[in-house]
Amino acid sequence: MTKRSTSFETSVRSIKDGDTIIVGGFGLCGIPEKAITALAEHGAKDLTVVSNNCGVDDWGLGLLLANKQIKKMVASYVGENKIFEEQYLNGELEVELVPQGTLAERIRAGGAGIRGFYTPTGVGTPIAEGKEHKEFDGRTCILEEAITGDAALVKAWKGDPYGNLIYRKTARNFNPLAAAAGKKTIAEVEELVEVGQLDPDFIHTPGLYVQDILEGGAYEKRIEKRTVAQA
Amino acid sequence: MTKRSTSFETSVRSIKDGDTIIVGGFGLCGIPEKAITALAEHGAKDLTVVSNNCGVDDWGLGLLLANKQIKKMVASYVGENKIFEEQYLNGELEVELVPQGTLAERIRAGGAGIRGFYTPTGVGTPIAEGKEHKEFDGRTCILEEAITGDAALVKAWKGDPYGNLIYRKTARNFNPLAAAAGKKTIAEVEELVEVGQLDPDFIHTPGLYVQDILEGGAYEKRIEKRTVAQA
Amino acid sequence: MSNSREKIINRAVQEIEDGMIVNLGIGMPTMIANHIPAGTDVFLHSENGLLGIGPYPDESELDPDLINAGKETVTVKNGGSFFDNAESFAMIRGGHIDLAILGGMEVSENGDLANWMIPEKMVKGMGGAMDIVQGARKVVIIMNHVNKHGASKVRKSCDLPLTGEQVVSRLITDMAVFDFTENGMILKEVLNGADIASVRENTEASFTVDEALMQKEDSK
Amino acid sequence: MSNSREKIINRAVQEIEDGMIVNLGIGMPTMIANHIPAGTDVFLHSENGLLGIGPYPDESELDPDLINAGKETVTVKNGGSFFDNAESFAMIRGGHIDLAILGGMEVSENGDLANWMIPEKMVKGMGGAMDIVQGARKVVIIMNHVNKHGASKVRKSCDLPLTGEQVVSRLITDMAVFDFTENGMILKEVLNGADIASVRENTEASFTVDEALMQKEDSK
Repeated sequence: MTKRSTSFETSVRSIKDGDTIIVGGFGLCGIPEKAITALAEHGAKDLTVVSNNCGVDDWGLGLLLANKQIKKMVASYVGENKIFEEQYLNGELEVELVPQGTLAERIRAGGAGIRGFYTPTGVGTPIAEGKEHKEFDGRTCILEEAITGDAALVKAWKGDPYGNLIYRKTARNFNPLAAAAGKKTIAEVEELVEVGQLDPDFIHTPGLYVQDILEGGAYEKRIEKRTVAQA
Repeated sequence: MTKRSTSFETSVRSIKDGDTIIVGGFGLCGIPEKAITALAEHGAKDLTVVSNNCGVDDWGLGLLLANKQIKKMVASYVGENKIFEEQYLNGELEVELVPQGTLAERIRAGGAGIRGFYTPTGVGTPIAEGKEHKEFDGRTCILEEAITGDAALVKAWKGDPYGNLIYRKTARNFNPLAAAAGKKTIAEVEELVEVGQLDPDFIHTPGLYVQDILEGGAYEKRIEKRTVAQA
Repeated sequence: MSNSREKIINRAVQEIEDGMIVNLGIGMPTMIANHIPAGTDVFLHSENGLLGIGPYPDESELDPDLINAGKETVTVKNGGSFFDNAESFAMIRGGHIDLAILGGMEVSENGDLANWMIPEKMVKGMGGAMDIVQGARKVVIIMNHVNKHGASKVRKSCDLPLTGEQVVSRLITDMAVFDFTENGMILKEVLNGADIASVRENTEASFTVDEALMQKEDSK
Repeated sequence: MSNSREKIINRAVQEIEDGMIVNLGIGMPTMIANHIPAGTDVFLHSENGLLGIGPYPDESELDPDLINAGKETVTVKNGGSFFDNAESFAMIRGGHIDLAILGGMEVSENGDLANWMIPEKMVKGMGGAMDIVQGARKVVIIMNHVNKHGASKVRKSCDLPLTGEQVVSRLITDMAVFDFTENGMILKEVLNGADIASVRENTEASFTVDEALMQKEDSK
């Protein structure tokens, strides 16, 4: 029952024009850099991409933007990218801005089979327009709906052939949520270990959420804001 | 900022008559046995207890039943307990049966500030009566509301003075959910370790959910159904 | 093991395919685990927070912290994992379980299931059954065809309170195998000792007979 | 650091008490971390999945997998923990963060906050701000009292699209400290260089003056 895929090219081939894909990462931290690069080469178009951010001009999801593969972006913050601004102002790119916690919860709901949930986040703001409102103990909430993806691209630190994954530090971020919400989840790892080497008490993503797993080799792991202590 | 409490007696003293308490454990596995025993001695009455099960006659939550401290039980399965049946049939005990997944999700929602959610679980059954129904992509769902507790009692394997917790095997069950949903969460652990000894990548319950932490000493850990392989 | 139980379990185990994630209900369904052929690589899911149930432990492995949903002590398979109950039901509700095999009290011709309460008796609770029937990709119910008074448990509609509406994919009894489809309830197989006529006699529900099965019986 | 920024940060840091869980917004609020007195035992929460932000790393500690919500490389404090974004916002929305200190563009007299978009400009997104203002137990906003044209940012009502309605607990500007209560907006403190009259002059919002502050100024 191994889920090892032979190549990133093979794994992303099933992604079709018009698909919705959920992509892990926060800024450039913990992004599935190999699968994104393979998807840029694959060239599937009119994608709806769900991810907290949209990369930078020449890295991460920015590569898909540069290729004009993205029709719609669902994100909480997209401020790091000139191509994004250009395509948005041109009307080439549709954008749905979602509060970060609501975005995380909508993806989590998608993976968990929860169809919708009530949250106070966004009440009284443009985000609440057109959404159902309901009071709970005097607190007004809005109804937000689940997000699922035709595919999910995630990056973990270690994984095993059954698809069990562990993440490292803040590179975890949206990755476990995306993993559970994709119909086909492609997981890339820095190190693919033997079955039994991950402690069953400390697996972040149990293998049943993962359809393809690949070892990504050397990772670039770009840093967006390199801040060091003044000596 | 240590959360070490001096004794179970001190910790449970803040629980008042009429409080709602959420209690971790599945059957007798992973139950907070020391805190339950202390609460039985403390004697707070008219409690609403939220827990997957209600212990057995002489152990776990059964001790609170025997003491007639429980007014209402919210659980998914209560079949292991004669006192329970007696009090229920007498009309002394109110029972709200909740599907196990809905119970877990309602407690999780309570801890996460999600006020309500739509699930297909229970549609067309007595559980759905009186609840709001709504269709999502042709699938009928019902609205379920969050559960929070005045207090939560949880049991972990190891913890540190900041309240960080890790659980062992299936003794995890409802414990992390309960921990997040209690206004005052009392965590008992088999071993209290120094700050810094738990790997920050593998903490199941981050310390901010915990108000009191105590080392429980020797644990009885009763087994309900001792099944061994035939040699 | 009674003859009918043996028949049901032997047939039910054939539902389990290599690579599947499977949830087995408490009682008779749990017994299926022992009949899975050695080479089949499946993960058994236990709703109390375990993916990869292993065999029962020997005395030295016995661990009070490691139980299945029936509260029996078990072991964990290599490559398994532990998680909390919300995550466990996220797996179930989110459609990540390929197959659930559960016991039944009544099944109706439109695939309704009743398996959690009998109104006159003390109600113990539904546990995870209502979540599982809504969430698993395929729900197979196993039960005796008739009750101890000889009355059919395969009904036009359920008398008992439901666990779920139109949730059963397949029903396996000690007499027959039925599928529930857009075209209604279909008799797919008769088990050793039964024939289409005897199934009809013992079934209150209306069903059609699969063509292949009809031909097979005609050619006898 | 500019004089007004220094004033704001020095005042804002006094909000942080021993034992608190604190979320600091991107930009000026992040700078508060460096001013927390050494003995204060607080946990700084970063919404990208970290409880217990430590100081910036030295060259040898630099780790691309360890950043804060502003995407700056950081370290983790002893006793800290990592988690996913859903858990991180469960902490926020669930009321487990004692204090959030965020920047503001406009604050209204009833405690509305606008801090995420200017309609004519390219909208970058709200990030986690809308969740934080609804979830944190206490929301403190820090901003300059007036904009670069000298117009008051403390308004009768916000012109800019809101981040949240009636979510601000306290506002700290370079001139004053206001609280938002059931009895409306109250001027609690004037900062060095300002007095009640100058605050009135620069504030569009209606507010009352705290009695203790009134007496203090009268006695000058």
